[in-house]
Amino acid sequence: GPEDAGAKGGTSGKAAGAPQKGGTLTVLNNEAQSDFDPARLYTSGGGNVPSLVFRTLTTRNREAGAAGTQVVPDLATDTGRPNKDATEWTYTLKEGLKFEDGTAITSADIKYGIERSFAAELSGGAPYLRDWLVGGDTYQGPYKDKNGLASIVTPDARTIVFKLRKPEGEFPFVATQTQFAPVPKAKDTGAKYEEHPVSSGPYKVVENENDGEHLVLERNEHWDPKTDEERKAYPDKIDVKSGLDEAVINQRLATSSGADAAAVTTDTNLGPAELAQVGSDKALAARVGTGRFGFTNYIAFNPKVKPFDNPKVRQAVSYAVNRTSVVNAAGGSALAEPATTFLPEQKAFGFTAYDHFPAGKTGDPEKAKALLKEAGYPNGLTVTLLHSTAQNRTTSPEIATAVQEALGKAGITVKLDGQEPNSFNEKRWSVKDAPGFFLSRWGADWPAGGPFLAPIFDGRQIVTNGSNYNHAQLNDPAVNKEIDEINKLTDLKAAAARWGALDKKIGEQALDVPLFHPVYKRLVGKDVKNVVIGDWTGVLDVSLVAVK
Amino acid sequence: MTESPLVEVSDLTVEFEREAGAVRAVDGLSFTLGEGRALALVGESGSGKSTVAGALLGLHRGTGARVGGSVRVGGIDVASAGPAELRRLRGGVAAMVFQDPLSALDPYYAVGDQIAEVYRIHHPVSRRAARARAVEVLGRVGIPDTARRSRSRPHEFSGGMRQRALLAMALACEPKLLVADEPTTALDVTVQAQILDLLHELRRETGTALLLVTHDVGVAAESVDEVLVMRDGREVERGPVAGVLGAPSAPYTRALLSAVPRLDGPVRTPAEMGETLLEAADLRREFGRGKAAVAAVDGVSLTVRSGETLGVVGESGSGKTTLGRMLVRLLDPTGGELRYRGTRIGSLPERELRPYRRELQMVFQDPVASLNPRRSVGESIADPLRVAGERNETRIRGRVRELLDRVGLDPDRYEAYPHEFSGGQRQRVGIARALAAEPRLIVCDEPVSALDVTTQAQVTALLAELQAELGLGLVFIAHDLAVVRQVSDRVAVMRGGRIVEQGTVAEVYGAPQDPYTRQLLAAVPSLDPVRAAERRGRRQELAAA
Amino acid sequence: MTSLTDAPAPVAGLPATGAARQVWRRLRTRPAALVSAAVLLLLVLLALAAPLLAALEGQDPHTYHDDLVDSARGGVPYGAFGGASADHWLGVEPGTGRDLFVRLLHGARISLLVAVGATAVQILIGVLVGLAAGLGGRWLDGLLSRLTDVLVALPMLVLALALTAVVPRDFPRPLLLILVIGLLGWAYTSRIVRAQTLTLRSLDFVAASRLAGSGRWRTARRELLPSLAAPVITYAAISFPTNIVVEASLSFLGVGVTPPTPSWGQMLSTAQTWFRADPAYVLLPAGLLFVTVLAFTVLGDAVRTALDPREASRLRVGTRKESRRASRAGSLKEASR
Amino acid sequence: MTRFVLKRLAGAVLVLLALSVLVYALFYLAPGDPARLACGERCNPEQIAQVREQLGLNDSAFVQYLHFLQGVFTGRDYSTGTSVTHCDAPCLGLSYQNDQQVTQLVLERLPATASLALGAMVIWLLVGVGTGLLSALRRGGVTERALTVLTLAGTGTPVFILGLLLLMAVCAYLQWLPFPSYVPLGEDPEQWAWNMLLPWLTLGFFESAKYARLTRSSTLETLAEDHIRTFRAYGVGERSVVARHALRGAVPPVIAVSAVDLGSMFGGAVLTESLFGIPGLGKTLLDGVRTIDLPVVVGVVMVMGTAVVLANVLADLLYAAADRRVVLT
Ligand SMILES: Nc1ncnc2c1ncn2[C@@H]1O[C@H](COP(=O)(O)OP(=O)(O)OP(=O)(O)O)[C@@H](O)[C@H]1O
Ligand SMILES: Nc1ncnc2c1ncn2[C@@H]1O[C@H](COP(=O)(O)OP(=O)(O)OP(=O)(O)O)[C@@H](O)[C@H]1O
Ligand SMILES: [Mg+2]
Ligand SMILES: [Mg+2]
Repeated sequence: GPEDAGAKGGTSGKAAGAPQKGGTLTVLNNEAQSDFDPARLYTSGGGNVPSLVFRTLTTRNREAGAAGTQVVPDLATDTGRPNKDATEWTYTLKEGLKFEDGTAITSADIKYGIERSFAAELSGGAPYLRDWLVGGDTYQGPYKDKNGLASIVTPDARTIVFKLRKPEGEFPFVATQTQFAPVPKAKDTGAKYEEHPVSSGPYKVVENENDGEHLVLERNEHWDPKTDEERKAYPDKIDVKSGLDEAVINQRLATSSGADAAAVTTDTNLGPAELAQVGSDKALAARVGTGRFGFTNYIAFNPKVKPFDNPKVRQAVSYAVNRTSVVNAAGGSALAEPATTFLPEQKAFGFTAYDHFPAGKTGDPEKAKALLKEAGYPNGLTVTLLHSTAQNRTTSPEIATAVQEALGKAGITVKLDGQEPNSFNEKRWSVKDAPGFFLSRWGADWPAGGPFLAPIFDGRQIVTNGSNYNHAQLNDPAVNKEIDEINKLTDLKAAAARWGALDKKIGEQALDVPLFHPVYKRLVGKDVKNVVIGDWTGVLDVSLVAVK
Repeated sequence: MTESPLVEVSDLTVEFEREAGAVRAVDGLSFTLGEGRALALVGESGSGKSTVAGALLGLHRGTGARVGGSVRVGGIDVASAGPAELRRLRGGVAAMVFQDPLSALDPYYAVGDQIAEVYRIHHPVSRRAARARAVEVLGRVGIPDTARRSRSRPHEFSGGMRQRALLAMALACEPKLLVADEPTTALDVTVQAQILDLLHELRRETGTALLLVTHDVGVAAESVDEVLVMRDGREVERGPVAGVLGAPSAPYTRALLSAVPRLDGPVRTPAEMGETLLEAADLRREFGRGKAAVAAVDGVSLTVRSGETLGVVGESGSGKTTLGRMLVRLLDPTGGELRYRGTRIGSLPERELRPYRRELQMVFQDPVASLNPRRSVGESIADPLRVAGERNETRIRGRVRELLDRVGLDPDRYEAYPHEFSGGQRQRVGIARALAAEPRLIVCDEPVSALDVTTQAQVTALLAELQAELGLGLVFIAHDLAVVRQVSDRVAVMRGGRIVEQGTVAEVYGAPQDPYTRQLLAAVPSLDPVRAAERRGRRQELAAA
Repeated sequence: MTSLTDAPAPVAGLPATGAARQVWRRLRTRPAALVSAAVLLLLVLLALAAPLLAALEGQDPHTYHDDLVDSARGGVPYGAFGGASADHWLGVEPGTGRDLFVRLLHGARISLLVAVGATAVQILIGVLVGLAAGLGGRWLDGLLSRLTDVLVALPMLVLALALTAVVPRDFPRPLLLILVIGLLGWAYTSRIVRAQTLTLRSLDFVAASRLAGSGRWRTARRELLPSLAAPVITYAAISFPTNIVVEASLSFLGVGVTPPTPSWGQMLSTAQTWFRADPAYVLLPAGLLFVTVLAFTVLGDAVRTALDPREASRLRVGTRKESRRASRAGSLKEASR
Repeated sequence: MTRFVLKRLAGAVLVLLALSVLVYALFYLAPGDPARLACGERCNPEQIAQVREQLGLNDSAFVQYLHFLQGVFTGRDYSTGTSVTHCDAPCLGLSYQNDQQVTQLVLERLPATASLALGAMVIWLLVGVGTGLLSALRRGGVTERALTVLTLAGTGTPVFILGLLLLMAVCAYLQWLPFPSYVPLGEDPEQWAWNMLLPWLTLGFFESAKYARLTRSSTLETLAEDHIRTFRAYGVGERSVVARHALRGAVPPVIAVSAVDLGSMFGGAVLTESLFGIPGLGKTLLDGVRTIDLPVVVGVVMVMGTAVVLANVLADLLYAAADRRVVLT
């Protein structure tokens, strides 16, 4: 799904000793949790802080590394039972599940939660339910349509069945999203629900100030740890302070004095300057957690625009790119790894190594020049690169300049067109106005090839009057067909292998130039224990962290 | 061994650095002044009187002026005194009344507060006591309604009131030496007499010594024991007042004395009736709103014809300046009618007034405030010429030089700045500027009160000459009855915002109708020190009765 | 004193060259002012000669030197003092390895241009509006003062974003920055000028100028401007660094100069976090900015003083030091006689 | 005076109207589609259209502006789809991005900003005017040079660096203070002050150079006036002359500039607010601009406008009180 989804994730780090209950965990964040309605959250697996409050049918496995990419049951007893062609999925709720007010959680509450997410007023969630559920494309949500969505069936209080339009082997992943969190209809206050969402998880919201800028979570007494194998919920209280400057967050975590000793961040990376500093301080380095989230930053081409209609020109750019400068611009090798494939380097995605246009470490301008000559540009050419002015080190001016500099050596003069983030996004997501050459990025909605490749290369996902992510506007029947085939597989391993092969195949067309995959480096306070970083989010899991 | 005198000045030399080279303002002057004695420094404008006065208080220290010789006041060597000693000297031993009353007070504070502040420097008393003292001294210098007026800010005072306030400040400190630089220039004769009497009384009571700087020989005659006549920074003649004024030995002193206008001197032959220039009918001006309103001018009617001089006399604060400013429309009348050559200009907006502006000029009472400190005087004088559209730089300079020369200033001082001029010189710059506009009518607000008699004679002669030449109409505001008599065709006597008497010179001076006019005439100072003392006695008797 | 025949024509704005010459004469005697002027001149020359100096060093502002930075440690330059070497006199930029010396010089071009330009626009508009408000009738004053309020309350961010969206892309960025910063930043000057004007206009010399037939504009130019010069010059010297910083923040929001063109502001804002890892990177632009600011302030102060004719000689009681100097002068005089 | 204040308040209405028109106009010039942003990145066109309809973006700009005015003067009803909320006059609308009532939002954020602005003003007036006076008093001396360099260092260093350095020094190295986090005044005045101390210092120090220079310059200017001579000639000490008489002349420009600064700080201290995590209007404005949240932007600008106008009225009153020669009109 859209890149910011993952970018909102967190940290890792290590303090010795067995974790114990009690204490207050402080979360120091840059971005406020301004959306706290389960219908409006996009974040993979329910994000970090929301997953303390919302339980979903399935959830991510809270384990370090690759094991963390697995789906495990949460409210449900298993990860879902498909019918033969994976168009119908059935879940059974565990027993003894309760909301924060003590009322029992039923399958109707889950159905209602999902239905809410169809209301335009509560927009913001991922599009999968809309695209997959029968009737999802026309359903308007429970406020306008009192009859509800017929493709979600609740035969009894503990059973819920989903009927899909086409086979979707990765449905259990979707069931980790917060739209699958139960919402008691009686407590639904529409747009205001986010001020006090009803908790099904180990913590409940007791304070929500300034639109999510300051949150205080305390234990939900009705949460039964026996029903929840994933969340450990060590601290008694969680204090989320947002709206802080990134440099300040890192400084506070480094200093680790007072309440900050028991603090983590779920959204702030160490910056390059801070990394340089941490490198020379062993004690500090020990408190840095490293994680990888499936994410790719790349140069996108729009082959509808000259001269990028010419594959040779695109290849020339691929050869000319200097990934060393790009990686440096992204913060150096500790924060970014050079990429030659579109899929992230993780098994779960089906990563298959390839480098169709080997540019070496620093680019191959000679090869690029030769290709340009073949393409009919013996004297080089001038192009404009669209980038954003946001300081995110992904689509930002630093990256654009590094690309500009490298391409210059190959005789490609790059003019920079820096746009303020909104207009940048509107331009690159527009089928009509998208320029031929721009920076872009993509992050995983869940650790599998589907959500990574389909929105980018599936010709049927070209959106003409909304946000289009198929920048190359590739509509290749063979590719479309292969996507459909893989989606039918419920064997995720087999699926992964085929996603990898598909990626490699598409890569030959030079529709994009993968630049790098980000690495997360995050500090934790000195009293923080049980730092677990899974590959699903790439950041430490707040539900496992202890401060005692 | 005799005790050393209070003031001992020997071989004092003061030089000012100017762009064009140093100027020696005081050149080898020596004198002494004993305790309780009074000395007058008399001399023409620019002769260095104020500079000497400043030297007594060490005011030239740190200004870049070069001071040579020695000055001792009350046993303190002014040139080498330390800061604390210097502070004690200033105000404690010697207090100074400055020449330019408008600019000498802080515009932001109430007059009474300023006096109280200075008083508390030298007398460790409570704030309240100091305020009381301020009110008291203000009363002594004849400010009416003292308690209330002590809360006014300087701009709410008339010129004379400000001067009295400064005098009050000096008196408050009870110094051993009072240095008064032209303390009565802005005062009408009655108040002047009052002040001079006050000074006299003070000296008798407290034994304060007085250094009186004045160009008015009459004032000197009334108030001092000794006179020092200065010219070009040098002593011309020094001696007891009776001797110097009665039997001057230096030709310069003689010339000075003969130029003093007298009430029995010659009067002008009345001018022919020219065209009527200005006509005021029931002109009024109030300041403030509602209850606090004061009518500074309260229903004045007058006419001025071309070629004619209308003298306006009256006590300080009677509304002369306010009237004058309304006549040239610098102030908007709040009532009544004003016509200039038939056009009603009383309420014309600025734009429509523009064509008449240059024809109606004014010479301002306060020469300091009326000159821009940041512009050379030449430029200020050239302004009207440039406005008139003159572009030729050589011609402009030529004309300015001519004007400077005409008012008795060095034509080469085009580039000089106002602060480099003495009080009288600044006044003359103001006149030159008014003349540069080639006006038909000039309102002269105390144009000669800051000038010594010789320069005064020059200036009045100049005005008369111009008047004859150009048919100028003049409104001549002054408190010196003798000068007014000398220059005017008709005279208006003002009091409390009204004209109490108006008529030809012969009528007003010959047969004054209003008791106030008579009072004014009686207060004119006499040149003869003996007669002056007699008259003082008579005034005191009158007051006591 | 100038003789009549060779009297030069007056320069616009100044009463006469005589005055200008006097100001210069007073300035000349102040070493601090001369040093500051020299520093500023030098900076301008360095900025103008940036390409030449770059050629001398053998570098250019855009070439990356990936080999000079430690990628594993966030891109911090290898070596001491930000990687200063014979090839890179002041070291290189972290992350890119671009030559700092050349970037600083090139940055000076943009920063000085924008800051000086914006300050000039602010002062010009501010003085005009302030004078008009102070001298004009109630209506004009009300109107202009309200206009000032509107502009003070209008966030620069909003205007800058809107303008960059509307203005064509090939419109020179520095000029756009000058306009944005200039158009929104004149309120201070205009308030100061208005306040001073209100005080000054009650003085007799202004009345005298009215009598001379001068229109408001002429009075303003001839009588008020000289007195307003002091606060305005002071304020201009203060606005200058502020404008550099504003340029930096606008660069931050992507409406500053377009990369890879360097500017001090842009360098400062990227250097923000580097002050521990690579102090040179922060200190160089900050130091240059500081020197510039200092020079501007000292020069501004000197000009302000030199403009005041009373400053040279006046009845003023000096500080202890000055009085000592004066008495020394006095005794010297005596000795020489 | 009452008349003056009333007149100026009437003027304020005009200022606010002009401001809102201007912001609306600029909004329509600026790029970006708020509906798309409010909807979320993967909304489909129908959803976006619905959101657009709901936000009223389909009306012409003029009609939208009229609705805005209507809200301000009479209040408005908003349908959030799930329910209808009434927004009382003066209603600045609902945020596009999170459906909050802007009036409420802005009022919630106002105290933090006001705390910052007023506290910083106290600092810059104390430090700025103080150093300005001191350097006027010690003109040409070492003290004055040191002060000049110090204050200039404040101005020449952008707040984001200055503030960070302060934080590093005070909170990280010396650990004299914990890292600040905003505590409302009403909650705990002492904590409020401690936590605001660094932001105040940062902003105050940054601004104080300006005031120091202004004060120094106008003080020297006034010291050259004739009336100063009077007081010196009466033995009034140099310190007193400067503090009482010369300072008085320095007051008008300081008041004039303070008014502008104070006013604009009500929406302008973005960098300080985000560095210190103060939930104030500056950050709200920045977010509003970034997310094309017109009602929020207009709301903040309205508050700023009000602050500017009030600060100016106050400045003019103070000014007239300081200089009686000036007539309030
Ligand atoms: N600060 C100064 N700089 C240059 N020249 C000065 C300065 N002060 C006074 N002078 C010059 O010194 C001379 C004496 O001035 P001073 O003020 O002592 O005269 P004065 O006798 O008091 O005259 P008046 O009666 O007109 O006040 C004048 O020629 C004047 O121009
Ligand atoms: N701006 C003002 N505000 C309030 N009162 C004023 C103002 N100007 C003048 N007055 C008052 O008006 C009265 C007349 O003042 P004006 O200056 O006309 O007197 P004058 O006759 O010129 O006196 P002098 O001979 O002392 O100069 C005085 O009582 C004075 O206090
Ligand atoms: Mg004199
Ligand atoms: Mg008068």
